[in-house]
Amino acid sequence: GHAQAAEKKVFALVPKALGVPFYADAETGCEAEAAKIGATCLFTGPAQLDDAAQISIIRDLITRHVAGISVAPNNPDSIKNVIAAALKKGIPVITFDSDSPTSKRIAFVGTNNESAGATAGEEFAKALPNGGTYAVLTGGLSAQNLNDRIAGFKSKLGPNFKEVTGSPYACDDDSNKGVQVIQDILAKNPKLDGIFYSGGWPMFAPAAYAKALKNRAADLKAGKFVVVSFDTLTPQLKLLKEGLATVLVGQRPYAMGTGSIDELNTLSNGGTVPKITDTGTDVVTSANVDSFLAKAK
Amino acid sequence: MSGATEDQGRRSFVSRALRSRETGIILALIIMVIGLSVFAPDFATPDNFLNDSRNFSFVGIVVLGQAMVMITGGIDLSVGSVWGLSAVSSAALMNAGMGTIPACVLALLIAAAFGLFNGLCVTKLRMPPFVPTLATMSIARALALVITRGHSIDGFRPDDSPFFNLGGGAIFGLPNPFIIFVVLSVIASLVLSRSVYGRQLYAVGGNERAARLTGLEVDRLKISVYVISAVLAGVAGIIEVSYLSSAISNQGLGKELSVIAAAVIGGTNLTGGEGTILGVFIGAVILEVLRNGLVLLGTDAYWQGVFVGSVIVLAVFIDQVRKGFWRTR
Amino acid sequence: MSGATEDQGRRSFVSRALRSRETGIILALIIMVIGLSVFAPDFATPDNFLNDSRNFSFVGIVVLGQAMVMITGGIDLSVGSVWGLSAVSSAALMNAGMGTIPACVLALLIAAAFGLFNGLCVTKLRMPPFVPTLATMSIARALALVITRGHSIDGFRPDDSPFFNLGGGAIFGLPNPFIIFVVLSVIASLVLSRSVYGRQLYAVGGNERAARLTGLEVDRLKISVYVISAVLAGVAGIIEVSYLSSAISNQGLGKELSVIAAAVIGGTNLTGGEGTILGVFIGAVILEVLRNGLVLLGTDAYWQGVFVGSVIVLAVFIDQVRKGFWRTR
Amino acid sequence: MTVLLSVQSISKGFPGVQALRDVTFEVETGTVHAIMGENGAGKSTLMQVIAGALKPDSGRLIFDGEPLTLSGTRDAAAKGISIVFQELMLAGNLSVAENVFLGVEPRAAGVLVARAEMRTRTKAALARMGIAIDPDQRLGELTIAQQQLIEICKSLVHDPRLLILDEPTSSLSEADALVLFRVVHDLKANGVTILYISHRMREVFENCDTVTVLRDGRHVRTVRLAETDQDEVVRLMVGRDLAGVQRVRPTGAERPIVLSVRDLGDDKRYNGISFDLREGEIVGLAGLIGAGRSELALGIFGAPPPRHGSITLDGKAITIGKPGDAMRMGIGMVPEDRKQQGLVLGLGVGTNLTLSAMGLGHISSLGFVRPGDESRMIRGYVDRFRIKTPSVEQLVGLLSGGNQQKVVLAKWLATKPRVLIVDEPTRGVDVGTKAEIYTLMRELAHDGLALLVISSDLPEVLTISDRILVMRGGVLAGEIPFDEASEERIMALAALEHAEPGDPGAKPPMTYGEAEARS
Ligand SMILES: Nc1ncnc2c1ncn2[C@@H]1O[C@H](COP(=O)(O)OP(=O)(O)OP(=O)(O)O)[C@@H](O)[C@H]1O
Ligand SMILES: Nc1ncnc2c1ncn2[C@@H]1O[C@H](COP(=O)(O)OP(=O)(O)OP(=O)(O)O)[C@@H](O)[C@H]1O
Ligand SMILES: [Mg+2]
Ligand SMILES: [Mg+2]
Repeated sequence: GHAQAAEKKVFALVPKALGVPFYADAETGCEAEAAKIGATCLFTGPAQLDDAAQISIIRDLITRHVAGISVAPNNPDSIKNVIAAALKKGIPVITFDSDSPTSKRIAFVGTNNESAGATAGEEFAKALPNGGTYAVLTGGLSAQNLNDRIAGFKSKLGPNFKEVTGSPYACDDDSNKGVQVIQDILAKNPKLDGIFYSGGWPMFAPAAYAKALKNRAADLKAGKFVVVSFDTLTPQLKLLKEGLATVLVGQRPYAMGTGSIDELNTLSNGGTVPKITDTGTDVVTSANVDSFLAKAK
Repeated sequence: MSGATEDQGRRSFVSRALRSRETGIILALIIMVIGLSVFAPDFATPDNFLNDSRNFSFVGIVVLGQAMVMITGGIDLSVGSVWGLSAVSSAALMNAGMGTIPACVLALLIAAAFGLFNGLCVTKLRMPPFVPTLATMSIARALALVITRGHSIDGFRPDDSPFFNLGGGAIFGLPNPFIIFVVLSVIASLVLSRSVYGRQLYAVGGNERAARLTGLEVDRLKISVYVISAVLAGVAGIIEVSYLSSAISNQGLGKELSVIAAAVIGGTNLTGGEGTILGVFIGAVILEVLRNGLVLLGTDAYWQGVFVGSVIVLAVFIDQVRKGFWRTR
Repeated sequence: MSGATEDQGRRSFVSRALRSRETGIILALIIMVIGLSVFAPDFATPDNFLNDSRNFSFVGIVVLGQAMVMITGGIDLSVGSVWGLSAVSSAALMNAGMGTIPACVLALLIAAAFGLFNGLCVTKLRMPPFVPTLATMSIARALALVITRGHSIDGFRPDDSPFFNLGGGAIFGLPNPFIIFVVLSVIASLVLSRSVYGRQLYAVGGNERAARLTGLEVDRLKISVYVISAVLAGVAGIIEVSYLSSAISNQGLGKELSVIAAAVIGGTNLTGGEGTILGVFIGAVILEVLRNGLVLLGTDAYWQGVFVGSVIVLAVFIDQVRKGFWRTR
Repeated sequence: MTVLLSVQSISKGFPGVQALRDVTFEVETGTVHAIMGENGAGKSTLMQVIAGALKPDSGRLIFDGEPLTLSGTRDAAAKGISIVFQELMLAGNLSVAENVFLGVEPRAAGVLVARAEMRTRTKAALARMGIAIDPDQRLGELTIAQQQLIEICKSLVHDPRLLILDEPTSSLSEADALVLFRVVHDLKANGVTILYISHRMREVFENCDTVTVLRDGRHVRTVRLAETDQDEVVRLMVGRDLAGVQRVRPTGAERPIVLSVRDLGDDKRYNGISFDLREGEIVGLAGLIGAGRSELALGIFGAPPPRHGSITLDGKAITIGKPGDAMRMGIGMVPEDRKQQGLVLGLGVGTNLTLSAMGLGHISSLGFVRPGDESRMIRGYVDRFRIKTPSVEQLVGLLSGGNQQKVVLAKWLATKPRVLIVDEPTRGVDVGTKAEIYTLMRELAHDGLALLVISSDLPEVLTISDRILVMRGGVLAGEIPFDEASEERIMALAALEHAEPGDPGAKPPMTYGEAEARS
């Protein structure tokens, strides 16, 4: 309420959906930073990837007169109206993780998914200089951020790369199903040259993942088979170290959380912030994996 | 449901109200509203109520059809997916250059086709309603994906197109979706309580065999409710597209559960023959007020599912208590 | 279901097999397997079969409990969420330093508590099973979120812990989850077809009032199936954690629909009194073979939902045809 | 004679209804003790109290000299009291043997069902009753009559000392009832005491020793049947003298034929059926259970339509594909099972009453009900049929059987039919209401309605019919004109060569005379 707002500012961080580890990291960053500046981080979002539900929540936050909102829009277009509505009420709105460039949002904090995807694509093309066949594993076929990553990824692949039929394969953000799909992909395409995961799901199940790749593990270690995955969570780092992935490309959700709070705080105090803040991308290979593992501990 | 009898058994208003099916949940709603007004100062503001009224309208419109299906003893799991499919197909058609009205009509016809399929499976092939509607739930969602191939569809109409008024506009300050919901509710309520068709639906749900032997066209009645349910899901999808000014394949995802929850909270019986529009209307409102209230109260987002679940059980419990279930054992 | 009669009406094996409930879907499965072996050369390989056998085991274990619930005329929507909750809580408990066995037992007890709640609501409060299980579906998922706060839990056991054998290991080359599934299926099948308890479940589903007045402990029987269903969902969750060596709050998300689909494909009747373990076993296998087959055939990912939906309708249709539904109208 | 059961001041109330008030009487050992009373008099409630299915509000039971407190039906069965409820209490999805032993399954290894033992014991029990049914057969595949016998068999498994039979014959034809009485007398000879409820006066006088009459939940009198007569029992039940319904000779004037049926058949249950129905005529259709009468009636009504034959209405050939067609052409049908087929129990009296008329547009315009016309129609029929209900909104399921039957009749008359087929019009209906229904049907015929009345109750067919058709094994066995009608004639036609080989539960062949001689 109003009274609270006078004492302690409430900044809202609205993810695309609850229960996604990526946003959980952003929440951690948000809370740490909020504690530092004496504000409150209100982390709330739709239970499922649902743009209408996300809009409803933002409207509720406007009603609550929060001091600022940072949102990862499920849909860059449908979010426009509610962003405008918030600004009209004097509530600063910025976007994080995924942007809505045509909206009136004041700033964006994060790595653009498409450009992060492009980074992954570059790494993939680098690892397979002669091109080859590849498959894409994704979470949900309709998730905009994942589709952006895939689009960015493909934009860096030359004409000598060929996507197998049936790709992209969806695993519904389910690790178990992700492993199953990898088994199926490899059974169908034993000569496959590489796989791109638009998120780290199969690697969150390290033991099962290792088993699924057992026929190609040697090729993988020899560089004849390439795996590029999004995210840089600890189990993934360990797998990379064991040679079960070639490159990991990670965004920095924690930095997105801290950055969101900082910018909202500045804005609510009448300051200005840069239009776009790049939180950067981590590219992990066997060369630098140890330093990341050390940080993760 | 039954006609008034002037001459006998004229009960006092109070006792009639207490006897009514909806008392329990209206009471639950009132308690919620009072509680929220006290603990969340922003709750009882005109702006917030207007927001709420728009938000519950989407699920509300769909719940009207679901209630009719449930009254005949069925269930329609496909509403969420049909909602998504008609959202996506209307946008895609407009995107392809079709006029607003033809595009929407075509999208609704597609929805109706799904309803027809469900109805035919339930009647002619005598499948339990769970089966075909579970299948069309999967099929319609997949088709929405096929149409969009995962991308969102936008920019299909100029920004000032009157189409966007349907979901985004307001009349006399009331959001259009809400007005549409209320109008549809009034019509549905009249149809269910006053029309021959509505009465026959209750009979089908109450005792299908007797209804058949009473000369009712049971199959046709059942097919009709699945079509109505699908079309209303389609209407919700199109209004949502207009509101969001963009369409994405996972619109309406999982909404079948909200819709069924609203119907159940509203006192609709899953075994058929019981349910009123007033009830499901309140059911839809309760779900939204709850969601809205939890955010306004600043409840931990992760805990919200616990409250939603508890309210579902509680609302039904209050209803059971009103019916005096414990006495008739 | 009926035992052999030695003295009279000894039917030939063929006619008996044709009469059996499962013929329709076994046929459907055989057609699928043959079709896939021809069109997807990688399908009929030992490796692929072993993979499949692990994959369908998770849903399969849960479907055993769901079948028992359905036989009594109920439905359990909460299995997917309970699956997730027990996955997450077992991992969290181990992470907190608890021993493997106490942690798993405690997680299963939590699952059982949810089943008990469902059962009590259905029996003592006489709610339609949809209501409490829809509520616990929401509550258990929320609690899983609360426990993890969205993060994944891993590193809770040293990599060489025997715990990981449960889901990841194999005996005689057969994956452990499959072995567990088969063993549980055999037990469930014996219980349902041979034990007093099992036969009484069928009686409850066939005519609850009769069962009650014949002195069966109907409430206790019903509560027990909800508990069993929840515990089996918990078992699936724990085995999955062992297999994945990590836990995340959305494990088992939406699995209730796969589980119900498998049960329905397997010929379990949603109105109670009918269903066999052999049937639901095949139902679970069909769903996985379908998923696996579509990938191996290189089907466009966007279209897969269409095939899954069609197969559900088709499998039930074949079953209806076998039962000769058109004759008894 | 010693007293087996003493009922002392039992009272039991339901919300809004006091079903039993201070009921006191005694049952002697080794007798067949009838309980009679109008619909809703409290007979079933009393029986359920005695069998432990309901707890009395006050009063007590003395069984065999000991005060009896029951925790449930299982407890009662253990103490020697078994009950066959008014409705069938069987699970159609289980086998015969499983139903018989439900709740008391013989066990192997403590938890498993000893199936072989169960099968042999079931077979023995069935054989003792003289019925040959495969214990492994699915119960749902049996006829109602066979299920009724299974129900009794189930109650005998406990070796009861007191067996309660609540209207066991209401869905049985006379011949099937005779099988049941044979069992009853066997049991009596073995020292079992039987409490027997029926609305069929003659049955009670032929088979019982004592009768207890209840009225409005009160005990009226317990009297030895040898010391009373039918009129007095009726008086005790109804509380006044009841004018018996007399046979009325048809006028003999040749009225025009309304419905004419030629060579109707469905290849299974009935074949080659031809008859005419004239305006203002009541034609009885008699036969044993399973003779195919109900199937024929449903066939004429289009549910499902017959495979062969033709139907002519008012001289015009018609095709009826579904009940809706029949309804629109002026044919109505009151089905035999009012709860399953006739009424929507969860809806109100008024709503049920107008349900079929509504479909014809009698009380609606543009698809919407005209509330004034509707309540006028409801009131009209409630008054004319003297339907006893607290309000027209009362759920029809809460009415007594007789009043429910009247609602179904009224529902069909509201469609203003030319032809009305009535299947078992008085099943489970008390004597007073029975008389009212007969009078009603007479009035309707007088007004020109053509009625086909199917009944398994011989006195009923005789009383009501202008002429009688008799079916046997799916074909018309003959027609009996008014003057030649007698029970013997009917049974002679109906029971000849009764058992067909195809009938799954064919009972030992037994003609009416044979069975009577045995009883
Ligand atoms: N479970 C119940 N709840 C409410 N009222 C009941 C219940 N069971 C019976 N009654 C009422 O109690 C009264 C006595 O019913 P009961 O079934 O004992 O009558 P009956 O003599 O057996 O009638 P019938 O000849 O029709 O079987 C009736 O008015 C009936 O409506
Ligand atoms: N769907 C069915 N499946 C199997 N048997 C059936 C079916 N319908 C009817 N029957 C049996 O067919 C026979 C003829 O039934 P029908 O009801 O026409 O006889 P009925 O003379 O009217 O007897 P009732 O006095 O019971 O009404 C009976 O044995 C009945 O149980
Ligand atoms: Mg009775
Ligand atoms: Mg009959």
